[in-house]
Amino acid sequence: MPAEEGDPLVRAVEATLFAAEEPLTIAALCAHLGDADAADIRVAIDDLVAFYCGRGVELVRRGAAWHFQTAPDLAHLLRREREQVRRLSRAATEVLAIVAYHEPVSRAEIESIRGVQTAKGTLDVLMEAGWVRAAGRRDAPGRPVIYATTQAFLAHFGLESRRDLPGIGELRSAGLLDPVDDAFDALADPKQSGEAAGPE
Amino acid sequence: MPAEEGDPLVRAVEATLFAAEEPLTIAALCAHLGDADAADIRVAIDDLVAFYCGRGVELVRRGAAWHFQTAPDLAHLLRREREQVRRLSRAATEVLAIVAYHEPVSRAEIESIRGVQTAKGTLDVLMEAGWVRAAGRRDAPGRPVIYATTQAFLAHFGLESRRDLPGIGELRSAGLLDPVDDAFDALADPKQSGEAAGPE
Amino acid sequence: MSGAGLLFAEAEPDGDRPAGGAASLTKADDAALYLELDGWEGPLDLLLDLARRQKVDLRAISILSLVDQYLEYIERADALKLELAADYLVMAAWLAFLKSALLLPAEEQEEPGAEELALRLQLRLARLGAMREAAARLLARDRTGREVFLRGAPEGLRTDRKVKWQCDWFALIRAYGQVKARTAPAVHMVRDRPVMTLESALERIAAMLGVSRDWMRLEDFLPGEAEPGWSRPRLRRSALASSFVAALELARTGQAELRQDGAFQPMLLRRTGS
Repeated sequence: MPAEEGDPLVRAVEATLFAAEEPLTIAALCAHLGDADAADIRVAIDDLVAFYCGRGVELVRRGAAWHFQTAPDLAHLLRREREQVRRLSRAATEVLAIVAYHEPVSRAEIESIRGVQTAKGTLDVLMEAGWVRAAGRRDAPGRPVIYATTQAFLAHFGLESRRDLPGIGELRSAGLLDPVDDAFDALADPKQSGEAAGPE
Repeated sequence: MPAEEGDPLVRAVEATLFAAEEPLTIAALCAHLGDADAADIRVAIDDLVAFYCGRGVELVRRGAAWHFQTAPDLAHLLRREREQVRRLSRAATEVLAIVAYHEPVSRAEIESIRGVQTAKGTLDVLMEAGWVRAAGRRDAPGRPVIYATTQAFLAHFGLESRRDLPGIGELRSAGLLDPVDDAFDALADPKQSGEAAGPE
Repeated sequence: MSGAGLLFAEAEPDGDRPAGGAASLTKADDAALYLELDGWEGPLDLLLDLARRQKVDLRAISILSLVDQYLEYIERADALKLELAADYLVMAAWLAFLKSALLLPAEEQEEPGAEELALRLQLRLARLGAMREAAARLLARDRTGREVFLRGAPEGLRTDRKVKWQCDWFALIRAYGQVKARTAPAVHMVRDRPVMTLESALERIAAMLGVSRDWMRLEDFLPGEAEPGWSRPRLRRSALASSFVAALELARTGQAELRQDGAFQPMLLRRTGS
């Protein structure tokens, strides 16, 4: 039997997150629950996370927002008739990864990594999916538009934050997220050339 | 802490019902969960019902099918009302006054008193405000709907009863029956302006 | 072309690459060979694929053998007399240059040195390789709608805006007063218009003409502005018009004479006399 059965705020947060059609931030919960205090809501969420841990449904954080979802290990039961996810072209997945690991990043930077021009449609597909957004312009000649990932990207790929991107720590320390010029200079100047575990 | 944390079938039923787009029968759950036994699923459901009892979300039965829903006492959380204060338009105020002084009164009568056509929306606004109600039909050709004021109307305007509304004589002495043109002249020509200080 | 043979021999079906990648290179089918160019996202992609076949860390890769493989590949495709994408040919030319430079003794190399160019190429390949791998790992995560699911039928949160209407007691009764005033019987609405009638003008001028035989301006017959009630311009205009008509009438009936010395000059009036 649940111990905190009675806590009205926990129940309210639980019900609201259950009923919501999208992940909710603490601020959104505050606003929705009227006079609730952000710190109290935070406590209620921690309560719920612990409570649902190990169940068939869990409460997870995606960026600044929270939502309920089915436990990943039950995928085999649920996947069956549902393939709700559109297949991405190889170009699109590559561009998505580059945006995620390098954000914010301009189209020219994406192209210099991939070594090919990126069709306009590729970024459009990612923006339409809601995973990539234009995030202003770079303060550089030509003021190019720069791109970044979204909250929906984190939610879709089950990431709490960009720090959870697979391998991002190793890639960064290996210098593989730095531009070629920087990496070259680092190699030319042996003081900076830390050993770097390459991919694979 | 949930006792049945580990039970795989309970977790599976929980996740399946959570992700389902409609209530599921035991038979549907059986089919979905492959080789599960109906009796076991029944037990799992009983488990879940007990488990969610008193929480913000409940597992409830709809006919032969089961689904999660927000606890009924928290339904108000799903529909938040935000109040917006707006002044009644002049036309609506006039119609309200006519209903108050002449009730019960039909729309045609309101129009003939006002000397202007009254938009349907005007009466709707007054009914939405809770100040006017339809009070049956007049026993006359066409059986027009007649309108009257409500208890809420009296309460809002601080009236014990409609008899508290000032009479024609009082309105006249307060200058409120002066033709609008005169009032205008009075404003334009300060010498003539018998100040038309209303009550209050 | 022994190099090509070696390359193809080395190629193995590569499970995690989509079909259309290098896997089908194993077919010794020349026609298919060129078509495979579509399977690469440009020359860098092809180079990366070839580099991976060396089965060593990208940083330890032999650029020289990589260049050979690339040129071999392009040459072979070219031998089929098929049009090659310009990008691939440009890369081929650059790699050929790089190769010849790499073969020169270091002191004869131009700036930037071939080693530097090779290193840069290697860095680029490492970056592309890293991103390709990251993309694969990203796609392999528990994705919403594939491995994890959101609530199937959420009730949804709604915010209804409810209007709270405001009206006060005074506004209410004033509105009623206005309705009553606006629709009051017509006698209240049609007010005496401020005019001087023709009759009163005739009477007034006739009376004043009796006083003297001097010419008088028509305006002098009008009530003075100071007289109570005669200050309103509308009324004065009416008095002037009526007095003019009255003057014409008096002239017609021979009781008065009218004179005007020119257009817009004062209208003068006096009693006919004997």
